[in-house]
Amino acid sequence: MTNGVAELEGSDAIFIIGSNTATSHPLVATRIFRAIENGAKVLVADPRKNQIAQFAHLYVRHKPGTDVALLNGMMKVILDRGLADRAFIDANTEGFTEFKTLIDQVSLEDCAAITGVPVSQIEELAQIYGKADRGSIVYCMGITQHTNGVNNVKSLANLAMVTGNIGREGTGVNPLRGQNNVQGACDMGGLPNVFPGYQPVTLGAASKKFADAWGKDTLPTNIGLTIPEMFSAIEKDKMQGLWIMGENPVVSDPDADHVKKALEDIEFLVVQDIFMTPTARLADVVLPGASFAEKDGTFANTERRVMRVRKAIDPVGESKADWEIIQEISTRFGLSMAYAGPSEIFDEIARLTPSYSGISYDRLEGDGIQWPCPTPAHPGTPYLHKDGHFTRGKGLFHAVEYKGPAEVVDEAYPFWMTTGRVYAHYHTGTMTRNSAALDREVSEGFLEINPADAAALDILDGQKICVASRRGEIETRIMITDRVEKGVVFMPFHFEEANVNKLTNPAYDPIAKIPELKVCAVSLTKV
Amino acid sequence: MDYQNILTTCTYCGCGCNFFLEVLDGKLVGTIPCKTSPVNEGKLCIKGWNVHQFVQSENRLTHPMIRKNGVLEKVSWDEAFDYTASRLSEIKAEKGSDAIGFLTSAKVTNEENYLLQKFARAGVGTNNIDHCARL
Amino acid sequence: MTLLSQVLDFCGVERERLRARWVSSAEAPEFVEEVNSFIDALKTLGPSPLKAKTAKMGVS
Amino acid sequence: MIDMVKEKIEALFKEKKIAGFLGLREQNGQVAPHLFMEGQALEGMCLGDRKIAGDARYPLNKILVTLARQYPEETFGILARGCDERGLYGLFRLNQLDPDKVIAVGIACPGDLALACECKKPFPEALVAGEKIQAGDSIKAGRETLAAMDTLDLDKRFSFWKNQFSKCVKCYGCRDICPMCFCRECSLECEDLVSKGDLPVDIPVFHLTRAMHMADRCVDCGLCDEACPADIPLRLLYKKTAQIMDIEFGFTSGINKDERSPLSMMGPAPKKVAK
Repeated sequence: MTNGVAELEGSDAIFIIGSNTATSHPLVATRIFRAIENGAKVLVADPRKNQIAQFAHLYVRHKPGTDVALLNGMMKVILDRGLADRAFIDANTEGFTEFKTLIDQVSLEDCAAITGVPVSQIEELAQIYGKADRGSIVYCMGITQHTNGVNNVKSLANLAMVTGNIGREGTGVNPLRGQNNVQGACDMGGLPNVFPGYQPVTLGAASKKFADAWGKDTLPTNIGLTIPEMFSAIEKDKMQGLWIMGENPVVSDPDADHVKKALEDIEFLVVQDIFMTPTARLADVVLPGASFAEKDGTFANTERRVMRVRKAIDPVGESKADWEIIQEISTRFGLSMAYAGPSEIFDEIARLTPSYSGISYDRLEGDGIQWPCPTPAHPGTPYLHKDGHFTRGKGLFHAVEYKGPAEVVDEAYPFWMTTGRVYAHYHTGTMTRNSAALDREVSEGFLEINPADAAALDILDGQKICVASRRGEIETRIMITDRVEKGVVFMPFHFEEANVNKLTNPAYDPIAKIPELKVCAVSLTKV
Repeated sequence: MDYQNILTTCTYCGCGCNFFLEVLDGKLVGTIPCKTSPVNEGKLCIKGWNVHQFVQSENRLTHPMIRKNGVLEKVSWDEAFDYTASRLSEIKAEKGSDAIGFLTSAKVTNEENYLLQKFARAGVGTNNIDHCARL
Repeated sequence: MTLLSQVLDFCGVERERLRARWVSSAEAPEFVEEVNSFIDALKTLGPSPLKAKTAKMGVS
Repeated sequence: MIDMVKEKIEALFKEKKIAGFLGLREQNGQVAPHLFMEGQALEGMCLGDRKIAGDARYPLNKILVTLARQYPEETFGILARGCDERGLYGLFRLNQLDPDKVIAVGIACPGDLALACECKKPFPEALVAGEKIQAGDSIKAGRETLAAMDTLDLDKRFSFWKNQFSKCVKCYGCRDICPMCFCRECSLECEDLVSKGDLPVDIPVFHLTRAMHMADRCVDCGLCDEACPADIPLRLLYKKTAQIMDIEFGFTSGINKDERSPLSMMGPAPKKVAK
């Protein structure tokens, strides 16, 4: 997030798109509910009418995968009606002319036809967000998990920049990170193209700095493979060894049958986890890690706040903290590691990562610190891009044209399928389904379907149905609700026995390599 | 009699709520939201309130295992460490560094993510490291 | 009863929508009469405002 | 104030009257519930007033129930404000704690906190530190809040609560933080009463089931209000329930040590007690 979560309370307009905030980020929803109490106007755009949409000043239901069309329509209205912040654009951005040329060619009627949102509603969205003094954008995987995910995000950045809604308290472009430490895993260089602190592996200076620190002559400078690329490499017999730590791609990744096959085929698979997940069942070596309650360390949350994790109990059985496991294997492999504990590792991180340099365990007592925090005296940074100073210098507008999703409905697969979470479960359910209270609350998967579609298929609430896509088929119970509109169905992805990721489309965004989990075409048959 | 409250950060979503894990005689018995946390101000969701439950589940993995004759068998840590290190060394020697890949995790700590990418880059010599940021 | 009817009223639900009466299993006519009179009372009140909520989050 | 509290606790330890003292302390830069044991210094002990009075209160009574279940023979000391002591009386009545095994070390709340809480009795009987503030103003404030709600039309009240309940994210935090909730089986988890598995919750069944269940228990400590991620004014709802209990049955939970609940008595309702 460019801004802090608590700042939302002071926003006067909040545009939520592709986020079921009350379910997936309940403690962010707290701030949004408060903003509403404080008089903020909340705008929600989502194919599914989620809980927070009930409280929205305006809720629009756009068709899955049509975000860019909706956003371009809004920006057309903003430019045409003089709601753009020209002073901000002139002082702090570049690329505006090309962007404007594209937006000028956009027709609101086309946007309405593509998105299914009437022109008047696109206008109202634009008016409210465009006129806001402190407008905040909140989004989640509903924006990113598309073949044009990067374009969706760029469009949101355009929207914030064109109205000058960035670099001040209560504004910003705010992705809600789905996992507790997805921010940290990225910060720490758990990506194929960057070292910790987003220092590119291709950059000579960065490579030298890390090589020196790690006692190596050189480090690889070619960009590595992303997850989907690794699965392809395994298939083509270009990858023989894979070490998976704390992930469950057999359930979480699109086209699950395909993933499973790759992991069955690979020569050597190491899985380090806390439960015997469907992925671990395929491993050649299973390493029992410790849960968050059994070790020390740090997590970075969605607002870049680095916070301590503290050991409450000893690891269960013979399990070990993951850092100890890595250290042992690395040493035996030939790269000696002898850290006394996580705080020593953190000190090394701080030395090599500019945005973390001022942070130490001592300073993390209390409220934690929001990076960037360059020096030990620096208080941390609640919001980024202050006064329009962007990381790259000037904020760059991207002219983004609308492109449809990779797979569209047709006669054989006539329903749009979209996916998400339920309030009582988390991701692949590895942890939550081992929690009695949560399992009691929601114990099996389901498919949400509009009453009209259910009537047409002659099925009743709670009945079983077969759901098929071009990649696989599953059976699940249906829940009849008008949260989803006619022609659209929704499934949560926590349940391996009705794993919706057997159906989802692995087609991915060309830049971010993020799969299109939020849109695919399916057929429904009564069983 | 030993009763402790350990301040920590939630392992579920990206909100990063702070709470105390209640430990009575070495067992987790409850979760209490931290009232003075700037993130959650003494509030939690249903997952947070029950986060202590999965930790001591009987389904937890408690022993390292190696697949022998097609079946996963319990082994000692020494055997698991040596076997993993030597198999990775063999693959690197035969097929090169880029024949090995790593999936690190949005669920483990910063320190652990840092170590695994350090091992991938400086130990094995590959940038094939990624995690589920996209999922 | 005393409590619940007042709490319902506080939350905006007419107290007439709640009724409890002790009827012996031997008193079928009293039971029928009570149910009929409750039905009549409810018909006069019209549909409950809660009814709209029972449909799962209707788009209205 | 804290020195008087510490002195009292040290004396209790010295006289071997308690096995441990359940209070609060500064820990890792936050305020945490803590069981102080004999021989350990009371260093870091605090009273839960961080930025403003009472902003770091915890359900110590609930923790005490957990400890007492594990160590039924031991006696514990516990930090108690007025509301906490009312809770202890309630838990004695409901056989969750043995009055002979609990020694409250009481602190009085300051006037601003009492007023903000609309507290009925902002000091405990077992007062060790702090000044007794009479509850007149805060009780009046509570009555006014309820009266303001009562003057609204029926449909206004309905839409107010419907709107509030619709925000519920079903965390069960109101129950989980509640020092008076100790049942091993909870009616909120009974599918015959409350439907499960979906948001928003069953309206108003979820919240009213709890309100009814708490009618003779709630001691108006307000921890539920503070724990609600949706800022639902739960305390207001329970305050109303308590008012009905007072007007109809002359009962106020936790005010008298030897109280009996009218809801657990057989026979006709007791006569209203003139106040």
